[in-house]
Amino acid sequence: MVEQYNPTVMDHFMHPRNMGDMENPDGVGHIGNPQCGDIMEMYIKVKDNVIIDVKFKTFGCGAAIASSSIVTELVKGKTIEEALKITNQQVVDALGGLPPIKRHCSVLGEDALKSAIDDYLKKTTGKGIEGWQPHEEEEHAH
Amino acid sequence: MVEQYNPTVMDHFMHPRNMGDMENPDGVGHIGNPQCGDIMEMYIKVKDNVIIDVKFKTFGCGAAIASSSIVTELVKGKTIEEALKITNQQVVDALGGLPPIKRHCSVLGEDALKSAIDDYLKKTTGKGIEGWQPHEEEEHAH
Amino acid sequence: MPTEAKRKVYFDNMANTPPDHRVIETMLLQTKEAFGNPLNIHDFGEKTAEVIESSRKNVAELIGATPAEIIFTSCGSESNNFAIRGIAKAYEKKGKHIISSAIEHFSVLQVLKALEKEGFKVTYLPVDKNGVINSQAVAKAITPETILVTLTHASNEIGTIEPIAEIGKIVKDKGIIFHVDAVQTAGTIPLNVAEFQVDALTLSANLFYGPTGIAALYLKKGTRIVPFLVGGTQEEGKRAGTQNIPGISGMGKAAELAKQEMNARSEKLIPLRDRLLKGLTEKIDDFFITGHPTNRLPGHASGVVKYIEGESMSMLLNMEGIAVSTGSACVSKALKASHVVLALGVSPEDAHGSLVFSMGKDASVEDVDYVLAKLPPIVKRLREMSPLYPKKKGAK
Amino acid sequence: MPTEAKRKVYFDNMANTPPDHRVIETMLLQTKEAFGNPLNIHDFGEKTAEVIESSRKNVAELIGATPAEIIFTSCGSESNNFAIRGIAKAYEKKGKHIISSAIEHFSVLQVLKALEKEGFKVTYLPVDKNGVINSQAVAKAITPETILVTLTHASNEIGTIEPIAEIGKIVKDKGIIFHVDAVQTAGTIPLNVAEFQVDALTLSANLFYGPTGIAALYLKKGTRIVPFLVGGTQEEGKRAGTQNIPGISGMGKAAELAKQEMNARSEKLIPLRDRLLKGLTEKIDDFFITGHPTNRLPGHASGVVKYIEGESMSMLLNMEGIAVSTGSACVSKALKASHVVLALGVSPEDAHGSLVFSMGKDASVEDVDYVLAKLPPIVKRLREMSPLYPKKKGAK
Ligand SMILES: Cc1ncc(COP(=O)(O)O)c(C=O)c1O
Ligand SMILES: Cc1ncc(COP(=O)(O)O)c(C=O)c1O
Repeated sequence: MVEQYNPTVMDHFMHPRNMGDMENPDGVGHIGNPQCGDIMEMYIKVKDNVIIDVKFKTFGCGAAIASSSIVTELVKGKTIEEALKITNQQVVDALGGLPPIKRHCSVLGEDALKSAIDDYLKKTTGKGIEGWQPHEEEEHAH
Repeated sequence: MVEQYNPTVMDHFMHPRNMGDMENPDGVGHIGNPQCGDIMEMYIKVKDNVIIDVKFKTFGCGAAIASSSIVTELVKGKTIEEALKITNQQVVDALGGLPPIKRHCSVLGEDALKSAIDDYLKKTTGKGIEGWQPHEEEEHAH
Repeated sequence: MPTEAKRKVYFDNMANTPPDHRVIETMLLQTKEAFGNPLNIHDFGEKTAEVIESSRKNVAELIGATPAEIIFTSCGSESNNFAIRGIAKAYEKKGKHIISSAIEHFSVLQVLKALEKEGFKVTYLPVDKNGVINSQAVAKAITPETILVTLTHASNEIGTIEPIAEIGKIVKDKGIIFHVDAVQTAGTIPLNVAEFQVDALTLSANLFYGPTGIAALYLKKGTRIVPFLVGGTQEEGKRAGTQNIPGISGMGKAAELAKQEMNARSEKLIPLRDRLLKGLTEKIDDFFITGHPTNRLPGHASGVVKYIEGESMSMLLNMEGIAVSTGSACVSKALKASHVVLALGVSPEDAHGSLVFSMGKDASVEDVDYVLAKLPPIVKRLREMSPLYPKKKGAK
Repeated sequence: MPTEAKRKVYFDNMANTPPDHRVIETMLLQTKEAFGNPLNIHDFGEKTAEVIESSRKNVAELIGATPAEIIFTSCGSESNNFAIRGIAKAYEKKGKHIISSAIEHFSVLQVLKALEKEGFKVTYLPVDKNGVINSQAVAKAITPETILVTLTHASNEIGTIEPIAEIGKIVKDKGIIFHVDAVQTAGTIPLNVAEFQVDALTLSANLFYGPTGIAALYLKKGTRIVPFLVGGTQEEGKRAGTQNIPGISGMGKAAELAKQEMNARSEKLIPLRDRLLKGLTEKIDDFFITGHPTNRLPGHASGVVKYIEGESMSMLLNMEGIAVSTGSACVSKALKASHVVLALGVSPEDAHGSLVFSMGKDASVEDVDYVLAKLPPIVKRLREMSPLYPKKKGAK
């Protein structure tokens, strides 16, 4: 298993970026469930439609932690619209690849971000991301 | 397999006793069939109701050859009545044992002898061994 | 990316033990010398037959069986597949009910699942919070249709030693076939098939310092079984295929050594195990032991670190040179919380935080203390990251 | 009672080849080093995974496959059982007809027999007097119900090389799964799964100077199969059980060597084989060759010595230090005349006198000449004992 994680993944696992709590976040995302062994929380701070700060906390495997970490890097400084375009494939690519059975972690990363944006939109506009809902757990190949 | 043959069996296989043809035998036994891979022929010479000479020829495995050889030793000098009492178990015992899957060879040995005596009795008295017939091939665990 | 940690602590002996050097020497010698086919009629084959039979004798003696009752197979899974399917099929005219438990290895569970599809009924007995199967529950589960009871002697995941002798008596009184998966116990703790009244027993060399790729099924004389692997007449017609000479010779040597050294190994390992369990409990808050606190495999310490997940813990331990298992050794790729830990009544999120430390005969106090020094900061670090770790506690 | 013959000639390489010393060295090294469970998350497991995957690559390269298409098993019999049963079960909704031949190994025939009991129909194609399966007969036997064709590439008993590529083309055109038992050919003669258009192929290390106890099944990407051995997720979920590290490492090395040395080995063995066949025919009256006179395995010479029986010949040859097979290596305990030799149209009594001389890569002209010197007096001696030897000929 370890050998299946490339050095980028290992680096994000060992030195996760933007990990921790956030005081007064503008949006909070929460995704996953304990039965599946992965839970991600993502907090965003938004100013002028731009995500100026982001933090995460993750309960999960190495890939889950690395995926959360890279998502925070990908999203920082992006507008809401740009952030919404981030896909799990981009997460995988930014990590330089994930072992096949760990690809669902990148989906969780995408979903955690969208969940935070959804929360932010609901709080600010009263309406979440149009038509969005998190991927089904079944898809995650547990 | 080789190790399953004890030294007595090996000795009889390597140095079979009373092997060969016989001129004008008084009784000829023939048992086995080529499909099963074992054929024994036994020839006896009888004088005053005593088996004074015996020879065999065998197509078959090491145990078949050793069984034929030991039967000729067991029977030489015996009266017809004594010879008829020889059982396959005595053949096995005289050889000091045979591997389980080779025990049918001792049965062939007994049968070859009886077949020769049967032939002798038929020729001299017009009647073979009462109630005797060779064992079924099925029994021989082929 | 292998770690550069200077100390290496291999605490994953329930997944596989490193072969003893004496075992490897025996394998080397006999692989060179015994290459003739033992079914064929020549000295080369005889030599091989001798190696096989002397190894079979050693394996038989390890568990109090006769050599003719030992069938060599390729792994514990094959022995389990063979025993359960083969016995079920041989006795199905008598009935189609099988009793097993909730803490069996996948190689047992998957066969049972397949048999259920083929019309068998299986009762999976629960275990108590320490992982113990209740022998009275076995008695109660027996019906006139019951043909087979198949239970593990100890699960690799929790190490609890099950009351097999007690259960054996109950099962035998009813004339039912009793199969025991002793992969974790044979060669490790005393085990006698007559005393335990078992009819079939799975054992595997790789759990007692023998090589991988070789295991055995003990099958009591007279017990019927439908062969699993069919073809030639090897293993008295019960298991086809040219025999594994390196493996069989290694298993024979390992069995011999296990019999001689078993007590000494346990006497050394039990205090180490208890030191580790005590240390973990003291140094890590919200940690609890899984499996029985005392009646467990000599070198086996397992438990749950709450709020964090096993794979990330293993990875960080690996960075320190420490090898452990999380959940089932054989299926950690399945990413599922261990069904064995769940069977103890542990919640799914806690089950994801389970760790198994399994020490081998060469483990030392220093190894234990090294683990006890390295684990707490790892736990602290991962808890800081965990959204489940209660805020009030703060990062500890 | 091992013989004291000074010269030892091991001509039973179709039953088992002695492992090459370079194979044994690799096994020794990797058995010491690779003991971690490859499913677990630590460097010890990584090391093992590397050994397994590098060996898988070597095995794949030997037959022109990709590594992901190689599944390690414990013997040729297991691969055959797994392939035939697993493919039949995976495709049974498409149809229940299987095509095979009269000269298959018992590990193929027994599975087919079992499947027949479960409702499959099997066509056993005959062979010609040289043991060749007619590819047009395969074409004719195909029905809309046919899901699987399973044929040997060469029988251990007669050595004839079957026209697998020709048959592969016919079978593929019909979209039927094609399994080949290449135990006797993989690692011995060139073999490319793409060229031969096979979907599944059995190969075994112990026929190309690897150890016993390890074999593989090539399964073409996309081919469905129902697992045989169930449990953990090893071998991508296709074959459960902790992997055989000594065996896998040995098989990998043996495959590498076979690829490099195959041509040189054949170039040496073919003239030896032909010298032996010619010598036997010249020196022994009423001897005939079994199998194809020229299109046969490089080191394989087989034939029938009329009027006498194989076991007694082998025993006397063994006294001279010569090891050969009589009938099927794997079943000589069955005492039955070989079904393969019978399939050539040989009579049962003649079939009992069949011998197989199979030379290994280290065979020499001296070995061949030694056999040619020792066999004729043995034949003479046994014929003197045989009631079948025509009197008119007298003892020769
Ligand atoms: C053609 C063929 N197939 C299958 C096998 C079975 O191989 P194993 O005995 O390794 O299971 C053999 C063994 O000699 C064989 O010759
Ligand atoms: C209790 C138990 N049974 C069976 C097995 C399966 O053994 P193997 O992987 O050697 O097939 C294991 C393996 O860890 C085990 O722990």
